[in-house]
Amino acid sequence: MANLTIIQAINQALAQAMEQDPRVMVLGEDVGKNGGVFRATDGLVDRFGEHRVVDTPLAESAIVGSSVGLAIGGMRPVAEIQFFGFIYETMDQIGTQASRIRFRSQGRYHVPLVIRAPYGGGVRTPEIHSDSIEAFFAHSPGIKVVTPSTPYDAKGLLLASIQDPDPVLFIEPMRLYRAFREEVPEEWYEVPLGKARIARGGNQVTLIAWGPMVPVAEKAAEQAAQGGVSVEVIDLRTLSPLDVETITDSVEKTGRAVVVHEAVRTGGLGAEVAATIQERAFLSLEAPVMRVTGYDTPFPVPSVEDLWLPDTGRVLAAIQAAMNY
Amino acid sequence: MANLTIIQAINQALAQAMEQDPRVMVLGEDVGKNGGVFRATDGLVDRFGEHRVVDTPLAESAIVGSSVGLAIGGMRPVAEIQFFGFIYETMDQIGTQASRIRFRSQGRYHVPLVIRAPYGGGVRTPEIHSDSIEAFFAHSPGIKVVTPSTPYDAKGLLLASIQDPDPVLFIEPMRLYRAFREEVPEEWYEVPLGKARIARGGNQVTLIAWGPMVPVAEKAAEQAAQGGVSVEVIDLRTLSPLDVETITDSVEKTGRAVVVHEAVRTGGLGAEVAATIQERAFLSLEAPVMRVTGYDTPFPVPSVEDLWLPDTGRVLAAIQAAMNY
Amino acid sequence: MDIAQEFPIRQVIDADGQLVGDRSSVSDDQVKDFYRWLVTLRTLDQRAWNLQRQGRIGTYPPFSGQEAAQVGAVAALQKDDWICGSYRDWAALSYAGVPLSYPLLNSMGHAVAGRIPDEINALPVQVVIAAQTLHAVGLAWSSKLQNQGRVALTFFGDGATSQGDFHESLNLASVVKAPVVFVCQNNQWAISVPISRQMNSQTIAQRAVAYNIEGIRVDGNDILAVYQTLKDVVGRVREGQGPVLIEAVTYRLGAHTTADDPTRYRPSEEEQRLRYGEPVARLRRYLLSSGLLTEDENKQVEEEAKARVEEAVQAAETFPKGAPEDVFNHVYADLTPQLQAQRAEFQRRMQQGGTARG
Amino acid sequence: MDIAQEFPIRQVIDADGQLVGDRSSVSDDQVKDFYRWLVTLRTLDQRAWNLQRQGRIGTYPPFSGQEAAQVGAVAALQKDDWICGSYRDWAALSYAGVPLSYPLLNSMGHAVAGRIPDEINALPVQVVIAAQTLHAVGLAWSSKLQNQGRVALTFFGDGATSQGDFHESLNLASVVKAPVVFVCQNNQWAISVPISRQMNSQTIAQRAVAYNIEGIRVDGNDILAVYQTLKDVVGRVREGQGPVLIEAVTYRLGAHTTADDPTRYRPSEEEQRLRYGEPVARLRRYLLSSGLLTEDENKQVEEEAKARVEEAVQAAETFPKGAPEDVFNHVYADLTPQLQAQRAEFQRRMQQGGTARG
Ligand SMILES: Cc1ncc(C[n+]2csc(CCOP(=O)(O)OP(=O)(O)O)c2C)c(N)n1
Ligand SMILES: Cc1ncc(C[n+]2csc(CCOP(=O)(O)OP(=O)(O)O)c2C)c(N)n1
Ligand SMILES: [Mg+2]
Ligand SMILES: [Mg+2]
Repeated sequence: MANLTIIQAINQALAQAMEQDPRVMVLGEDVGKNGGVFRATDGLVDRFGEHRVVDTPLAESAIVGSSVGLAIGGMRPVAEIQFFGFIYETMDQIGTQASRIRFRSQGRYHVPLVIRAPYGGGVRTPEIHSDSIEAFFAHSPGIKVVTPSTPYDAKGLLLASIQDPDPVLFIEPMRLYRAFREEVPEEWYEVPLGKARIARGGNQVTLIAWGPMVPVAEKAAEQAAQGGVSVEVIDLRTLSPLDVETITDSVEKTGRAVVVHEAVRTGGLGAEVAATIQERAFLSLEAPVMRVTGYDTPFPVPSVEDLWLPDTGRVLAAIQAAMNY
Repeated sequence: MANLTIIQAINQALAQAMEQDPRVMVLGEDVGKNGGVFRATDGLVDRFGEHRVVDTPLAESAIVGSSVGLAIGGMRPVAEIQFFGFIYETMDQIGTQASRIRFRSQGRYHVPLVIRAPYGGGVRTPEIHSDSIEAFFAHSPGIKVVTPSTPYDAKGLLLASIQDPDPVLFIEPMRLYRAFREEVPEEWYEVPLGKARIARGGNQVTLIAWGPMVPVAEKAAEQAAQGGVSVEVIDLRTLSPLDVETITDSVEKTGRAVVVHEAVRTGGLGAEVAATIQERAFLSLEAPVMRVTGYDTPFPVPSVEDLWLPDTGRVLAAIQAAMNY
Repeated sequence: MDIAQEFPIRQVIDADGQLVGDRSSVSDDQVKDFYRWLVTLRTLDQRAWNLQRQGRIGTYPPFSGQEAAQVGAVAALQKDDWICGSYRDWAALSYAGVPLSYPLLNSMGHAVAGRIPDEINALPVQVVIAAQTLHAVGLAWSSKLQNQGRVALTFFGDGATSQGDFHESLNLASVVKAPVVFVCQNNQWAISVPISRQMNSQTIAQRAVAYNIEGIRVDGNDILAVYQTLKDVVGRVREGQGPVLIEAVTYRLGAHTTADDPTRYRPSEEEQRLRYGEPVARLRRYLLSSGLLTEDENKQVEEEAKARVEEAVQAAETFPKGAPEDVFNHVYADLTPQLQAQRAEFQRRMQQGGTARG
Repeated sequence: MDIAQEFPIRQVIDADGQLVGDRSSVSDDQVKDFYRWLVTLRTLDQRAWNLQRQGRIGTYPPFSGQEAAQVGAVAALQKDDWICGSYRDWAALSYAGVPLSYPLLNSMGHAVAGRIPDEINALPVQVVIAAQTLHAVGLAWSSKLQNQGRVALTFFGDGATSQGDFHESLNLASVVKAPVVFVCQNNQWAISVPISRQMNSQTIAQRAVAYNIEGIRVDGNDILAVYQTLKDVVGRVREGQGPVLIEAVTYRLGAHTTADDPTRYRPSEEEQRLRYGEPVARLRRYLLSSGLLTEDENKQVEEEAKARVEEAVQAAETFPKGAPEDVFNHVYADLTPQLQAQRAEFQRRMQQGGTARG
């Protein structure tokens, strides 16, 4: 066991997957010698060679589109999109191709492809780089969406994603890449897709978060506890398919729910979570499901981003509102 | 006043807009001599010439991207995407460009661009052509999303969209193009963006629909009335920004809500509507907000589509479920 | 640079059916086999058109005029090479071994038409213009990485060359030296848009210059030119020379699809003029004038073609409808909990006869 | 086709500062003015790098090495022509009249940096690779439709040429004969990816062949070559000859951005070798050796540059912070009800001092 950051855990997972399975390859912009702009692929080209760790031309649609062919042809591509905000370029190859090949071919072909991308704010990037558009993909049948919030999950979820026979969008919270360390087993392990994690137990309010918002949620829960409110924190881990059972069980217990995400509010995945909760646990609800989210504006310039992003203060206020409803 | 279909009303609106304002131009694939594959632009090239009615190369990103430049440069482009399912190709130029130029330039530039596209099922199209992915754009700040369900609204909303100083995605229910006729005034009029329409009054259940689902909702309401249940039908007309006030007012009165859409269920706009209703009208709700939607699969082949799409039977079942909750 | 000179159109048999090139690498039997295929496919295509007009199938995209380009190219492949085509490439798939009933099943809205039989390495037909060209690059690349010696051949139209994906494909293929053969069927129209409006260049082949790859123009209505050119190219691509761009100059003899009305946008004079050199008539002229085929044999070919097509129509029309709930089964390898619940609800509806649409 | 011969690199002043071409259309004063600009911009760029290292600004993308390509191109434009560049094109914008403080404000995260002053027809810097090339096509087209006589010039990198949007831009521009000048700054790297991996072609200029437009290679470190070439090209484009693709061959002297470490991926030997011919040193050699500038005058130029840059730093660092609630104001022309409510909530939070992040 070593004490690893998320980025190190991802790097280790990639290396192990490539070691174990010669079909696994990594491709994307600057993933080779440079090791990725965040160093997720650091050292891989030296270990596995230029044919398995490929610096592609600067063309995201080509990265995903050729990966679809690679995957059908028997490889297990792990494609990197340098920042999630550039995935707009690949919406067609993801939305109409990668995610529909199994369906279109009635099961003759499938696309075991992982698309990795860093996302979220807090890092003072230029425009577009910090976008959180996971909701697009959660609304796209045929692809799974996964996001870790801890080093342990990062490795285990990434290995499970690479093993998955279907396309997985694996989005990585940029601001947590090096935020903290955690014991991560050396050996291969998988954290199953489709299962949320109870990050903290509690029984008065259910707080649902993912990726970069999990630490914010945990901190808010901590502070709420000091104020005498017991908050359960659910880290979704897989955004599609949603683990409705874990969410529902919790809300049936607590009777209150708050969803937190960085993405803009309208049409964000928080809406789906709220809609589902009120469908499944209507009679348990003491208050409406609250949403604490980015505002309905483009992600702002660095001088404003801290004020724009959900923070513990806003989450606490929502917890209070749910309690006082 | 003439008795027009939706497609005729759209054609008339385009012609009037071009007549009134020399900056208005139409561009897209096959919009010229062919008059568009649905004839929305029929006759326009003869009246306004090849410089204002432009058959573009087969490249959707170029259609939208160049339209952004045209709009900034003083034109008022109305771009056609031949089928909504091909808009995936333009997600970057819409999501990071058209919709953010005003924001990026802090108001120096703006993009008065209308993007028209036919959408929805019921027409036995090949794969992709029938996709309903309005939720992507409702989750994208900086662009408005509009969809008519009647000839009158088609003309009035399209003229309002062309007048709007910001980008508007105007999606047209394919299966209603020629489904029925309605009196449409010859003269210029606008149906304001952002305002829903009460398509039918009622006081026990609120049914929220848009575009192709409005007639289905109306028919279900009709049948429910025969069974003694009074249903109010709201035609959203503008999907972004949502007319939350009209929705909330209705649900506060009825206490029950059912949202209907063709798009796949998870992450559809129905989730946002449901999330909003339970936030705004929690104490009025007698039952959870129900959703009647496409299933979480790609839009199926023609032999299955009628079974896959929401129909009056499914809507009625949801109305009953809400009543019996 | 003189484009016409750099990219001449290769021809073996001209529009009049005269041998104007070398056909020494193609046996008489092979030529006749090609002819039988072209006649069969043309018969199928016309039958499909009529079936649509009778309301027995849905929208159908005819390939008449493009049989030589499709068959000639596929004939140059080996059995396990990859084929990645679009909605109009059913002639290619049929020649590769997909049952003739599949194009009909496709237009009847049967999901099975997407399930290419296991022994054929072809992707389902592609609807999104140019998207398949990137899949071909990936497939070819995967063959290279796994030393499989397979080539990927992708078909696309003249309109497709305007798409960003086309450009990204050629560039990536050139950079990674993927064994891809890009075959553009320049049928001169993209629905109503003529090639002169699609691009401002004389040829599609010249786009190869941008990527430093070989670009070749061939008469796409001349199956021997297509076949011989492709045979040579596929061999070199397989040996590792990198991708090649072929422009097969042909003509869409009819409408874009059964939903299209070309009289709205193109002169019938053009159709008349270009029909003369179409692949089936041309090959027939050659075979008859060279004595390789008698009029009687020709009749027999036509009869056989009709019979095969009739069988295909029968097969399509008696093909069992897929279970509607199959729609849930190929979204992922396993049903998600959501899909499981939705399928159950769907099945309940079906059992309750919930098929009526209102 | 001999690419090297078809697309020679145009040069007026070589790396040693020797006049090797014709500069008759550029006055001595103009050359010296160029030099003052290059020195000022180089000074600014280096200062920005240091400010970032001191934590006074955020991530910054240096343009050192590319000043000649940017300034030379903009100098060939008329006042109301359009400029559409990317994150690295602050030298171009500065020369066009944007205050020198703007690139700093941009890296300090001030929204104002996107608001190009009204008298300059330039788009805000573009982050999405190649997206601006389509905007340039649209702007040029709009100029043509409105008979404004304006040209649009768009800058982009070698990496950008791999994007689908680049291809779609050139094709569309060629088809509609839009008055666009496409200026690729081939600085030989796209972050860590060398041009040899970005494409398998010798030049970027040869891509023009695909679109049947003019393609020109010019020494991008030679401001006189860039300026004279562009002057000629912009004139012809304005007169209606259609778009032109320029490849300005240059070199990114430093890191991709302040967040990048080029020692990970490129040999310092290369940097050493290519540094010699960089635009500022080269022009200085020419001016000194030709007697157009004395060492004393040069000192003065450098002092003036420092002073101007110092002013810019001051201006940036004293620039009033925008009101945070401005974030709501430029999403649409008018606030939607949602944004109105959200802004009100935001303002309440701000008033309650809700600025702490947890
Ligand atoms: C991305 C995309 N845009 C638009 C369409 C609609 N469409 C279908 S076929 C076609 C024309 C294609 O022309 P071409 O590439 O020349 O192929 P052809 O039909 O001539 O075989 C268009 C515009 C589509 N299917 N996909
Ligand atoms: C669509 C998109 N993909 C990826 C990136 C990340 N990125 C920023 S700069 C860059 C390299 C650009 O290279 P080039 O076009 O040569 O321009 P240069 O940086 O050399 O000026 C990359 C990959 C981006 N900004 N946009
Ligand atoms: Mg065509
Ligand atoms: Mg570069």
